[in-house]
Amino acid sequence: MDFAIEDSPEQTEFRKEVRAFLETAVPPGITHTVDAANQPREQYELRRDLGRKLGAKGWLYPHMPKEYGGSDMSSDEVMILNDELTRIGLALPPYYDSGGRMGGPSILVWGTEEQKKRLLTPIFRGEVRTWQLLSEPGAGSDLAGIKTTAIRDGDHYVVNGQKMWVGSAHGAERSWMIVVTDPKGERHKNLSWIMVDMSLPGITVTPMETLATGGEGGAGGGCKNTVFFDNVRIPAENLVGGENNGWKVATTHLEVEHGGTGRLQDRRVIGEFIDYCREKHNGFAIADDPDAREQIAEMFIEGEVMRLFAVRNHWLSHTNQPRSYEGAQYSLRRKLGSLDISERMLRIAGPYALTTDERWAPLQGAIEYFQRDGITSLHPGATTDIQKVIMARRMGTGGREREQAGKLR
Amino acid sequence: MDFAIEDSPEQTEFRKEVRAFLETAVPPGITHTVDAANQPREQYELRRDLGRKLGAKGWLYPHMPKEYGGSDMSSDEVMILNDELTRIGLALPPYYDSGGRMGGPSILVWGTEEQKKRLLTPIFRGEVRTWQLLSEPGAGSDLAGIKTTAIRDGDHYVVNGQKMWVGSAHGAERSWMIVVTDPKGERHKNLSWIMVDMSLPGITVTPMETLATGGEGGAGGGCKNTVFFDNVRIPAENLVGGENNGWKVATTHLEVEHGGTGRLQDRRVIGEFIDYCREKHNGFAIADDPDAREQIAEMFIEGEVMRLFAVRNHWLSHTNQPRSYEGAQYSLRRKLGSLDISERMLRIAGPYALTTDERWAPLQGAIEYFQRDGITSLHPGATTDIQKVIMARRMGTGGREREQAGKLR
Amino acid sequence: MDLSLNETQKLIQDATKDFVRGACSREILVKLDRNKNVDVMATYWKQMSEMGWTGMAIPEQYGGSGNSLLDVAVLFEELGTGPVPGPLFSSAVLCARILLETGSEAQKKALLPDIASGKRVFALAFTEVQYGWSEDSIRMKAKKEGADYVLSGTKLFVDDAEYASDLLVVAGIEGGAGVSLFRVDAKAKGVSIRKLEGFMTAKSEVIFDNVKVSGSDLVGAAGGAWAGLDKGMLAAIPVLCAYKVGGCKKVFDISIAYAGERKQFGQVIGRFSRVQDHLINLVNHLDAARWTTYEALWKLDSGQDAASSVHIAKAVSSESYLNACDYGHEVHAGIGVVREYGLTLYTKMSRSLYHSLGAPKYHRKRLEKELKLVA
Amino acid sequence: MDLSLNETQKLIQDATKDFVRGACSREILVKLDRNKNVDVMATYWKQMSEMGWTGMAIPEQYGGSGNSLLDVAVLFEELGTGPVPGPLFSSAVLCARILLETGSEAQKKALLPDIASGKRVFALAFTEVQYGWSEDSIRMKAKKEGADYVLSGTKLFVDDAEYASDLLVVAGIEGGAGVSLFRVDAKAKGVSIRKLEGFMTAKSEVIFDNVKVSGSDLVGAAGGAWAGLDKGMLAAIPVLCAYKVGGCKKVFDISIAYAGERKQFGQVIGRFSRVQDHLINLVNHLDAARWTTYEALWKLDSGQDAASSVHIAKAVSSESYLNACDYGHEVHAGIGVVREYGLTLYTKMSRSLYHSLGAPKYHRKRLEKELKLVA
Repeated sequence: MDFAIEDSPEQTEFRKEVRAFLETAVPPGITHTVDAANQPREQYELRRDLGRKLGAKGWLYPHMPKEYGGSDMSSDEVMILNDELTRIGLALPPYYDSGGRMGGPSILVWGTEEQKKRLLTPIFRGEVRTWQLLSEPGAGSDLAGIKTTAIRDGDHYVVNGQKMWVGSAHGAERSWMIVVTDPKGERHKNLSWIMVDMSLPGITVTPMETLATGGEGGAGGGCKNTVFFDNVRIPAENLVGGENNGWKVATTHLEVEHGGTGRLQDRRVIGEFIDYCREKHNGFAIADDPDAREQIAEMFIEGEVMRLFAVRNHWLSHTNQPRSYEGAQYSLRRKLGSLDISERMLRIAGPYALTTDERWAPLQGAIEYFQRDGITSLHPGATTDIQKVIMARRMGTGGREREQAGKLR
Repeated sequence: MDFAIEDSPEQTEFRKEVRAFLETAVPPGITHTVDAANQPREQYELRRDLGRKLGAKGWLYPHMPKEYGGSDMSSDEVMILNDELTRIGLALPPYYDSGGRMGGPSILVWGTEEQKKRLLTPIFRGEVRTWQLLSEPGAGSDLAGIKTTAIRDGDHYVVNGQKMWVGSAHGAERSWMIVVTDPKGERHKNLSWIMVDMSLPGITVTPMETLATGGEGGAGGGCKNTVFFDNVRIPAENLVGGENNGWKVATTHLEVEHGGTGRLQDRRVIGEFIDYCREKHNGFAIADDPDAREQIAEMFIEGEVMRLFAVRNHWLSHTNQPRSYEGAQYSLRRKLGSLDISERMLRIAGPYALTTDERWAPLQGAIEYFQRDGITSLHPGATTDIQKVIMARRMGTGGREREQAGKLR
Repeated sequence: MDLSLNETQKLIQDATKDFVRGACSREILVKLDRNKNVDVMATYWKQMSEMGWTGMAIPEQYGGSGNSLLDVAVLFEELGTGPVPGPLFSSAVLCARILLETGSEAQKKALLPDIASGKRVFALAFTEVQYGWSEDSIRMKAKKEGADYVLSGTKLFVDDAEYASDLLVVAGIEGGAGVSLFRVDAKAKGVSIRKLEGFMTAKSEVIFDNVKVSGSDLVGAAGGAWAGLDKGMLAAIPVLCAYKVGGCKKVFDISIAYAGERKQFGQVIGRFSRVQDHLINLVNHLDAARWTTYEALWKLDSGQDAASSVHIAKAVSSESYLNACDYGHEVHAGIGVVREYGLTLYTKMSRSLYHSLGAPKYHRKRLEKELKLVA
Repeated sequence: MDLSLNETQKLIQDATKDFVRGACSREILVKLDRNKNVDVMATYWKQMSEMGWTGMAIPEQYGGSGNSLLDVAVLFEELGTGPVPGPLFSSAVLCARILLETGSEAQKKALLPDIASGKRVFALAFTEVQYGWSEDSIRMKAKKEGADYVLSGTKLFVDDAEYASDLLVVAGIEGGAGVSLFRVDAKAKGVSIRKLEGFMTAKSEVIFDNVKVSGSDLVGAAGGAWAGLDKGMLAAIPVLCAYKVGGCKKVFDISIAYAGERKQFGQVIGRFSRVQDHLINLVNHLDAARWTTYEALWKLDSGQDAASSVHIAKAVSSESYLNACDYGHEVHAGIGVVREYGLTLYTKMSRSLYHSLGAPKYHRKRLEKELKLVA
């Protein structure tokens, strides 16, 4: 057994290469806000700029196939790349790109060769940024209950309806979406998966005002939007996986969203908070209080369990091990564990945990943001209840066959 | 609002009367074992003796109607009686008598006048002790799924089948049971409720060996038994509530079992344990350790919440307030709260909590017994899951009407 | 034993329900929450005073109506369903009860009628940079200068100071032991009050820069205020707990209603066991907070030793409100975090009140003493 | 990164599985549990020694097979599925590792081969009446008499002492600081070992009444044993954790199986969300215990600073095993508490091991130090 992200000589070389590249590629001026929603436009643009450079090298989606803009990179190398980005406070991709991160793998499974080339390459190369358009006012956990229609009209589909909880600030060039292509069809057999150019006429994007701002991580994530479609005409060639076969594509897509791949370096805020508790601020250190210390230790342990679940999932998915309940288990833990950790921080730091005040807020308000984010993160990418539904099915409860997770690349 | 069990002048008089009565009525030699299952025969007989004396005075089931052997006593007076018994480590009734405590109220609702007189009076007067026979190997939570049959044959029913989880040690004179009277009938409409004389031929009682010993409290409770019926002939006049109407009787019965009435003075072990922690034993006091103290305070709080739920239910049921989810809520809390408290005791007292050793066990092994009892008590009188089912129904979740609890006297 | 409300209390409950339904609809409260420029005082204060709420916890001889704490708690439980913001608790309950316990007859006569009429609004400036609610958390020291005192230092996370006309400041006196209480004009020279922003309501930084306080504004004995201060806080705490109970109750009501309307997978979500379990957890927290709170109130009103019960009530209700909101969010998922919907008002309040007048940890430590686990 | 077992480990796993299936069927273990007169040693020890398990954690030069800790943990995870009782851990892992860290070359040569062959069975006599696992919980003092020592006092809740031929006794020396280690013959004059009854396995009271110990049986430096003792314990702990992981795993397997067979309301209970949620909680505890344990083992085997990980593994696995059993009981309801069924074997073991080698609280305090929260 080897938990190490330990570099072989080749990997040491690769790490050097990454570090050297990042030194020149990361645009000067990138700073970090604690509150992803408030990330200003110019910061977003700087990240996009870095994304394009990474994409040009095949490093934006490095584990994806070379032919579509990736690098066929091994999981150990991907980890090095991630590691080096984390070191400078960035992630891969360095901006919110749900359509690429989650839609990418599904299209890889379901797209035609032509579609993969045409649709995936610009995403993987960082040329376009994509959103995923799934939830609607009446369809959250029950995604198959969506109402937005896409009716064939010649070589186009005409789309009408409303999507919500669509990330993030500063817009996207394209979006993956799930639509009803057969309004009279049977449930699960009436849906299709399609890519839409967000500049098309008839699309209106309206920001939602929420407690926090997304909780999906990634720079530039944040505000959620409602997206309205009014007779939007989408070329039929953008439909992926066959008409009325959208549920199957969605299943692959949701596998990624439901935590199947494991995110390493999650929740940096835990370590930063512990550092903060250790240091003297305003004349005292939180960790001087023995009660606080015990709670910090408990909080740290919860963070470690979350991290280890992520490490395991990362290993499972990047080495093509059979997976079952582990993706949903990690999502569930991340959601409830983060809320729990945020509340422990409140108990440890007192009202300091609640303020954004310039003079008094720990970590420039990052703890306050985490208080809100812990709640807001409970629902995106499926609620805790849905994670449990998936876990139960995958574990084979009730005498069922143990269900395997959807195959991903 | 008044939480007091405070005596009015009349009540002070009554308390004196009770105390004076108990001074002469309680047979000398009553002692307490920490482990109800190990209560020796002679202790049980002493309690039965006291029960007969209480019954003769109408004080064994004091809130029951005078005409059937009770005293029509007000809830405040019942509380005084209970209080005085608790003071000497006894409860009302002073032995395990599930058929009286739970069956009694149901028969009061469903029995004919003749049946109430004939069946209830000897119970309420302490002349007979009764069990309840509900669960079967294939029917626990799903009581309606029982298989024991009672087939009419002239003026008798002939009973065949097997009941389990039947309390306690030292036998019972009679039992209430639920049986299938229409084996081909529709679910819930094929059952009847009947009283059986336990001395009838064809009845075999076999003790079960469990982790603890019942967890239903009351002196003499303890071991559970399996009861087998082999062509047992029961007079038809003992069927209560009408043939194939047993589910309705059961519903009333279960209302009591599911915590509807609130048990005061539950879990004396909490207070005794705290006393123990405060005192020096073997040269040190557990409460000297600040970590132990904090956990004791937390444990005490959990105990207080349990107690307050019981107080509320006692008030609701004894003043005929409308009740809905409260009975099941209390049962759920008592089950999970007791398990939680037992585990806190383990954390606080270390391995001391696990031993029955004469030299080292706290409270003569009562804590060790509670460790096992906390687990064993999870299932009797409906599992925690079933308590949640009842709560949800009663709270009116899912847009249902809020359901009221079954009417009891 | 009788756990029901009496007729007076039912009337108070109905009047408050009407007030909350009318003046404090969800729409208005959401607007107050989102718009930093709306003045809570202008919106409610006059009406609250006119309804006599500012005087309920004050005896008749000092211009109040001398209600029981339970009466006051019934009012606050309903206000908590809003949750209606503002300094009513800080001024008319907390500071009024502290003044009652600590003030001289002259001070009570001078100050309490003004609190009862709503003319003065008091806030308690207790907590400091090293946040805490025990006597030894007070590090600020006043300097005696002739018959006067001079206050310097920072009070932090002071609840409702932004609304205050008067501050009740807890501080030691240089060279002496114990803590003292000072009444300070909120507009006095050297006092600066700055509301702090964040996921909380009405907490301020209050800086005292050489603030001169007349000797006649020393409340209670120099260095000897703790006993009365603590007694006043212990009396007020369960009223604050009742406000939290009201919050839990409303979150429960909203959540039950939503679970009965929202459909997914062809049925209302309240039919799903997991959603039911969130509601069950929620009501369990609500009831735990409710009954621990009301037992403490009953003990206080009936003159019994209530300390243990008060500590339990505060420890339980702080955790319960936090958790009740969490379960409310589990039931609601997405819509629950949309500010317009209103659920987050309670979430914010539950966090904001968690530490006010002592976090659960503090009250459990006090309980340890009451249980004689420690000397 | 590779979280799979290697070929050796898979072989160990398979062999142990076979052993547990054969020699340690549920029926046999239930009989052992219920019948106080059955001798665990007679039942298993020979077989365990023959399979080389008594020597796995001991280097080759001392007669063992020098396996990695992970190899040993794989064995213990499978033994935990039994749960197979006996002193294998105490003797061949815990005491062996302590001797390795503290003993002189002569002592290691004299003792370790006997442990490896199964001839000697060691138990660690550490805890006393004021139960605890830190250095300062040791109050027992040896008296120096010439070249010898004399031991008097009580060790309490000593795991596996009833099976021991040799005791490793932790005590101070009168007039000196620190703790020392003494090897004491379990049958020596003045030693009395009494098994304690209750809801626990194999814990004894060990009384030393003027027991004479030769100076050559002082293990490590007088007063200087703590560092090596602690290092040995830290290495052994994750192996015990793996045993608990095995327990959690089996409780999960039994519970999943039961939920797939038991029918109520016309369907198997595993279809009910609430039963599923117990299983989900159970597997979450299992996996938390598993991965914290295996990371600690990996750090130890690869020579990294493993202290934090060991503390976390012990804290997590102790709680997890306790809770896993609770959820197992929730799934099983009645049948789960029938002794014959076997679930209670794990429940008892989970309680019994909760405090052994330090309860979660102790390890969290140690973790505080590792996190540099405290000096």
